[in-house]
Amino acid sequence: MAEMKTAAYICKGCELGVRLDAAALVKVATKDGKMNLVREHDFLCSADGVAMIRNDIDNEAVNHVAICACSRRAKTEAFNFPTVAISRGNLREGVIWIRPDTDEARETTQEMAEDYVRMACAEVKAMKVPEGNPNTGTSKTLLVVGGGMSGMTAALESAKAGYKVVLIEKTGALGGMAAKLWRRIPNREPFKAPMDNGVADLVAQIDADANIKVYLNAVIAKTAGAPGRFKVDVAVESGPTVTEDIGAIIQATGFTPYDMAKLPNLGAGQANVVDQLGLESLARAANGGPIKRADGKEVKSVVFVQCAGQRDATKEHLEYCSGHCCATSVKQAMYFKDANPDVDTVVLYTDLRMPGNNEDFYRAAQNKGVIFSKGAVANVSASGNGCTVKFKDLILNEETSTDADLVVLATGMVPTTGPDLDQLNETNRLAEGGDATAKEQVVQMMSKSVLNLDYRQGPDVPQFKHGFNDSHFICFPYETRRTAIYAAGPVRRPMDIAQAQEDATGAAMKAIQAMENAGLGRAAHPRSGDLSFPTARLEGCTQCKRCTVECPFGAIDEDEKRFPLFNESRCRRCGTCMGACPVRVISFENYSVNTVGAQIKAVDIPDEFSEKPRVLILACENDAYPALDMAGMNRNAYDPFVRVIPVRCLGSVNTIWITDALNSGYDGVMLMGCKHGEQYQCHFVKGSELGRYRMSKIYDTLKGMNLEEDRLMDLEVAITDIETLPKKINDYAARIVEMGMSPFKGL
Amino acid sequence: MSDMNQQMTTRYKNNFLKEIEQQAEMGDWVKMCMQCGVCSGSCPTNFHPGWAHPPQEIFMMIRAGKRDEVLDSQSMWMCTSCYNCYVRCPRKLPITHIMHGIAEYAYRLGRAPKGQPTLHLSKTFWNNCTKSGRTNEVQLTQTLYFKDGIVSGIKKALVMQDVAIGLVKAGRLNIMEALGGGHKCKGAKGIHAMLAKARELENQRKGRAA
Amino acid sequence: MAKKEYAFYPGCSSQKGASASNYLVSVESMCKTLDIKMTEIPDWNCCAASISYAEAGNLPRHVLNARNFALAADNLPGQDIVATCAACWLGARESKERLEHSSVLLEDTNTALKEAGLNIKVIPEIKHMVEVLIEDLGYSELASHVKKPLAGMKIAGYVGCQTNRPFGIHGESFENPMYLDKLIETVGAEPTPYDQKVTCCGGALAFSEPEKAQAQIKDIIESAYDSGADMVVTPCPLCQANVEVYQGQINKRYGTKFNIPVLYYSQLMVVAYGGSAKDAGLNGQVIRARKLEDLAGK
Amino acid sequence: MTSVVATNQTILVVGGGIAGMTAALEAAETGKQVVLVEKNPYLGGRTVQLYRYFPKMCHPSCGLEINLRRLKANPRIQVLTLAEVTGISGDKGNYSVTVKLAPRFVNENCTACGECNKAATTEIPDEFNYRLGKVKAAYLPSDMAYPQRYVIDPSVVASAEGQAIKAACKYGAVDLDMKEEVVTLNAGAIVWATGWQPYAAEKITPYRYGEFKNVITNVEFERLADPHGPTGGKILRPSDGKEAKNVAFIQCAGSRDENHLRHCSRFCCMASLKQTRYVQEAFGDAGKSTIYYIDIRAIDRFEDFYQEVKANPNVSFVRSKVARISEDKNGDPRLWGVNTEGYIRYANPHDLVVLAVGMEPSVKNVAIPAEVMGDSSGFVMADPANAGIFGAGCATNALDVNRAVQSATAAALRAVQVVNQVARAEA
Repeated sequence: MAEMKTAAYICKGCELGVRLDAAALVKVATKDGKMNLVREHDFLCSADGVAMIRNDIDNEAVNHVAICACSRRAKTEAFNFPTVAISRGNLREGVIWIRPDTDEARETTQEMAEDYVRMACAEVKAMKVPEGNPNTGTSKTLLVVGGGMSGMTAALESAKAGYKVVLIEKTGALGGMAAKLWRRIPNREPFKAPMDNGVADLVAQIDADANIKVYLNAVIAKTAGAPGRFKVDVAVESGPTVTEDIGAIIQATGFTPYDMAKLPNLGAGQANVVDQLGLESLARAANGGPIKRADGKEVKSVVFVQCAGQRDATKEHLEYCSGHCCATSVKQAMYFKDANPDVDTVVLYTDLRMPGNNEDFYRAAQNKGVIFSKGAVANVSASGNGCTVKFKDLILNEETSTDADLVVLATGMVPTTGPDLDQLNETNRLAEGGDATAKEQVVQMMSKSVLNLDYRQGPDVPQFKHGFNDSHFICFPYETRRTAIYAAGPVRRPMDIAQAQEDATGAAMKAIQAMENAGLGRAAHPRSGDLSFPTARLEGCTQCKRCTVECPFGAIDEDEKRFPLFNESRCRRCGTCMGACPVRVISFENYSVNTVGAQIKAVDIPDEFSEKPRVLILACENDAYPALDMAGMNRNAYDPFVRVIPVRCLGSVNTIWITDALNSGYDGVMLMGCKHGEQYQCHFVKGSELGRYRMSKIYDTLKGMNLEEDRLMDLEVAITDIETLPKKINDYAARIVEMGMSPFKGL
Repeated sequence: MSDMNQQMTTRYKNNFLKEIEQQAEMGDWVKMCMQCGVCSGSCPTNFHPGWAHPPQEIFMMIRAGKRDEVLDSQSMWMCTSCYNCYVRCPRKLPITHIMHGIAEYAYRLGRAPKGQPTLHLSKTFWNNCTKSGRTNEVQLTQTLYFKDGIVSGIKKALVMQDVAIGLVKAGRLNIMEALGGGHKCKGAKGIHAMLAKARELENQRKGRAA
Repeated sequence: MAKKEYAFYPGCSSQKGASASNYLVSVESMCKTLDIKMTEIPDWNCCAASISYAEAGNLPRHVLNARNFALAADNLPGQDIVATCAACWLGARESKERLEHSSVLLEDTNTALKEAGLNIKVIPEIKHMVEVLIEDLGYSELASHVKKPLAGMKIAGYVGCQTNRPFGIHGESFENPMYLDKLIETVGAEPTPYDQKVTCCGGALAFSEPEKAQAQIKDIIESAYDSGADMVVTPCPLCQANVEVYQGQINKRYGTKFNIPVLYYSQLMVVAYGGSAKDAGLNGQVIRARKLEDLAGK
Repeated sequence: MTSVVATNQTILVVGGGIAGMTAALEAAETGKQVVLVEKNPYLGGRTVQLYRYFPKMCHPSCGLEINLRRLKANPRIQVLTLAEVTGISGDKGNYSVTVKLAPRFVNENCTACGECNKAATTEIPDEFNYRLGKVKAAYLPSDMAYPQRYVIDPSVVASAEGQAIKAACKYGAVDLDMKEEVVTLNAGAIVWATGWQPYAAEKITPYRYGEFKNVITNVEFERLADPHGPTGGKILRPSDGKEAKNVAFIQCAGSRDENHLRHCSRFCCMASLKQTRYVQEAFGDAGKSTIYYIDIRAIDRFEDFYQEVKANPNVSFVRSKVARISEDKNGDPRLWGVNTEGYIRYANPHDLVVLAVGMEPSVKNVAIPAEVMGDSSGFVMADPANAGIFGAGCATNALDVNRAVQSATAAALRAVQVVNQVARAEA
């Protein structure tokens, strides 16, 4: 490895040269920063400035570069030197733009800038250029779990892109729920009539595709490894278990209809009440002719009860809406009308949900004579040779009823996601404590596992709400918490076939991408392309397991000796493990306890009589840091005594940084991270939550140091807090003044 | 028509809806209503004493099979033909015409409320204008006032006296019309013949007895 | 030769001595100024208006209008039919639209027309007088004849329903049509902003449901007063009559003191074009339009 | 001259909103070369003009920050802003595309220091804020704008002001001689992600948008609520700047309406539910919202959000399509209609009316090849023959952000399939 040669560049453009004493900054970089080479430039991001840096790299063997100019978020195209370690001293957005241009402010502004130069120099010296995860996998085969519409689509779309696919299906045939449908909701114009379910066509395409290997009557016995190098044991009924080398996984295990037996009010158990799937089987039996009930009587009148056991505010049944059922009932009402226009069909709904072009489908059903009535159904009872549906007609504002030969309940979707990991882990804990019932429950729960992941953190993908595998990211809907494992179709979120096929295609894209990046040793979203990866100095490890427990992505297992075993390609590079480690043995090449710690130490701490306190801000780089930047762009001034260090995630904040800072005479520490909890905004899902939990423990330490609790301030920050954040910083600075200077200064 | 009055309807079944579709002018649009209520909110008379059932509710009542309530209702007769509902309906239902169609059908069945003033006006107007081919405004007004008998007619005429005097003064009420003078079509006979034929054809198309 | 020629369909209310005879008078003098030749459709008949729906049913109403189409096409070939009455225009246009969209209806109509010795092949275009003014002549042409601008007069343009919905004047919105305001400006008066511009006057229900209709008329007049208008102008005989003649009754019912003149656009134009009060039919007002009379007398 | 490196294995993405950015990033992060073409001077499209997202109430700029970081870190994407596709010829696997580039009058030397803005005097309507406010003729469209480069409005280029602006820039970034350019580039596959327009509210005449100042649209309301919007995040009504504490939301303004848009625009129910939270946030219990609706379409787990809003006593629901709006003398819009649940007439005054206008697919003036099939509403349809042009996001359907991203990810794979085939054929 080449010897470290450092260089610092001080930019004088954008008024930096006017507002700051550049010569003094050069001196700081040379003397305090101990940089081998220090240069200033009038316009560093210009072609000329960039050429100067490029020349130093190419001809002067400079390989560690501290650019002291604008924010790391600005001018990224210009300052793009991928082969060297780079730090950015934020003198523009972080200093001159948040300080007034006055004589009184000049001194503190200059001090601020000098500290940022010191910090940039310190950081870059602690950094290495990441070389990429060497532990890459080479498999480019996609595993699709579930042979329904979503699974078949994912398989075919991946194969079309040139990838090999292993498709496993629990039952003896492909097709899933869609195969049980007589017809499906139309997905293209004119949206007027039900269309062929499309299963036979997809099955034929799969049969004809040499890239797709299908296992029927098969389940996953075990999934070990990591993206690019999964080993998946496929257990085939009455056959040997086969192990497949897999690059990425799509879980498309679909749904089961909500059990209508739980709806006695709505006629569960009555012969003439069916759920939507039940009606599909009657329609298939009718084969386009008049639909007959189980007892053979031709149905002359039918009532559809929407939201049966769904949208249930009492939480006794499903709380959510399954999205497809309005259109499904419309479709099913058309089965009747198309076979015999004289059949009376009534759809009782409270909100008819036919988004997009489905509105045309709704109109088409009305045109065929389907009656839609906004009604809240009270109950369905057997009467005569059929049923009586009692309901409140919300338009006519009266309690009423109607009779029908058959009642169809729109019951909604229950995802087949496998056991809930939080519940499983809790039960596991009880079982390990010797609880016999818990032991049985664990066995029971494990039997429902879909993926049987051989992961320290449990056998399946964590669930979000209502048991679905959704991500809760609006901008990034596919991001599960298990790298290279994506959910598609109704297991991810309630949806109809058209959406499930679109979803499956998108999931296939993500899975292919994950395999490609795993092969190159690169991170997946949100730090896609990042070549850094965590390593642990195991000789210092105390086997406390905090890293393995806390990793939001289940990347870390334990080896036979109970040391943490990093599966780099499962890792998303958030640094939560690094933050969690009490003995600080985990680090990334370009982000470590040291890169941050060195910056903390580099700040010049004036003595207690200077009336110049110092506040350390550790700011999440995704939201808080951009908010501070934009505060600068808007010239929203804030206190000159703060020093800001961006962190990958609050989860990566190691408590040592805080205690070191306070010990070395900082007067306060502010943490700025994203919202956590159910509506979390943390891009590492649990990162900010774990970070905060960790910080909550530090108050005891403060007490031990005889420091006020307020010396540490934890702020929830959103990227839009451009006006409020400077105010909060100033308030905190005022609070520090109130408390007085830290007693640790100069110790 | 009497057989139609014997029709039984069942709640939330299609039979009354189908009857309206076949018999009422533009009745085949009733099923297309999505119950947004824009017609009800657009009706000008709705905000003054108001109707019992605005259009969208009438449509729901038809779909719910409330045959008696619909046919006996005063509501359709409140339409001023202002076409507000018609132009605002998001489903492009010709609501003005549907309301007229339902009212007309109720009348044909003999179900329209007794003494319904708008129905009376409609009859009077049609008979007046088809008699000679052109409206005789004075006779029309007189007929209207005296529909409930002479005493009531005189009372109404007294109330309206100032209106009438104003018009006479302004030369806009032709006293000659009262005496059977005024404007007439030369081809009144032909008009009568063609209207009789039209009525016959319409009854045929709707399967009604002449 | 006249600049434009049309088949004129005056309608029952615009005949001599009828309730809108003043409209007819003013239209005639207006057309003279504008060099528009209007030839009455020989032996035209009533349009049946909207209100006949219950007694007439469907086909008879269309047949009645179809008779006028046939008479116009036979006697005044190639000429568009022009109605001055909103109800006549709407009734005729509705029939034209229905007949052109339903071959069954057209066939039945011709079967019936045969009884009167008539038959329709082509249905002429049907225009309201306002359309002739705006679309065939244009505002600038209309303005070019103004001799006495109605300076200082504030006028509420009351568009009402049937020239506005469901067909309306091309390019105008149903909710806030501007053509009357533009005509008012064209003759040099000031249109007042006026939020009951398209409220229904009650139409024929002024006879059968006078309380409901008068409540609406009250809103219309109140709003015209609120806007500062000296007078109201309308394109429709029924609107004109309803809004004008019931003011006394409304005053009794509601204790108001309404006394606002209600005119036709054509009356404004005749005065602006230098016509006399008589030419403009101003003697036909139940509530005299003094300001206009004064100007016409100058 | 702008130079673009592209081959028949390049994926062209048209439209740089959330769908276009997603398609571009997903393809590029799979190793493909991408050219991303955007009409605006910045990326992000309509999502960045939103204040918050439903149902999390998080901020679109947060996701944009991540996407921009992905973009900055990815050398495989070339971004062309102020660019519009004007023609496509050729076939799947080998398209030739012409792109018209409007001049920005600012080159890559720009450091976003803002000196040009200080020199400018003319004010132009602020498009980013839906013209609710004004910006100087030398402007950065938003704080999150990428490329982070100022734009000079053509109206001042030839003036003395233009010269002053040029003189103010110390870095030679202002180039007043910049001309419109047309570049031709090669592409193997094309993703069409041109997004949507808010339906033109003035066409819904009973609601008098454009005539009554206190009738605004849902997209405009986003800007009012945003601290970086024209009112600094205060919900003030346009007529008199009064706090709008009593806000009406009219659903299906233009959607589900055969006089306007036939389709349901899907997102507007959730958007209004979300916006009731802005009112609550701004005024607490003094803030009242009323939603006038036909059906609340809070599909799948969005139902949770609906139930939450429904439980808020400061939010009322009236099942009614509002018939018309009038204006009281004090400027209050008054809503007229009938609550269809039980036939209850209302004539309710509000401080402000928000029209939940729907989505109209962006109008394309481009002679795109027949392979791009549009349905009768103008949405790009899935192509069964699998040619090389694919729709993504709201160009294909009325979608919320989440579903637009899902759609764009799928479109990226379809494009990848094509260029992979090209690569295999050429290998």
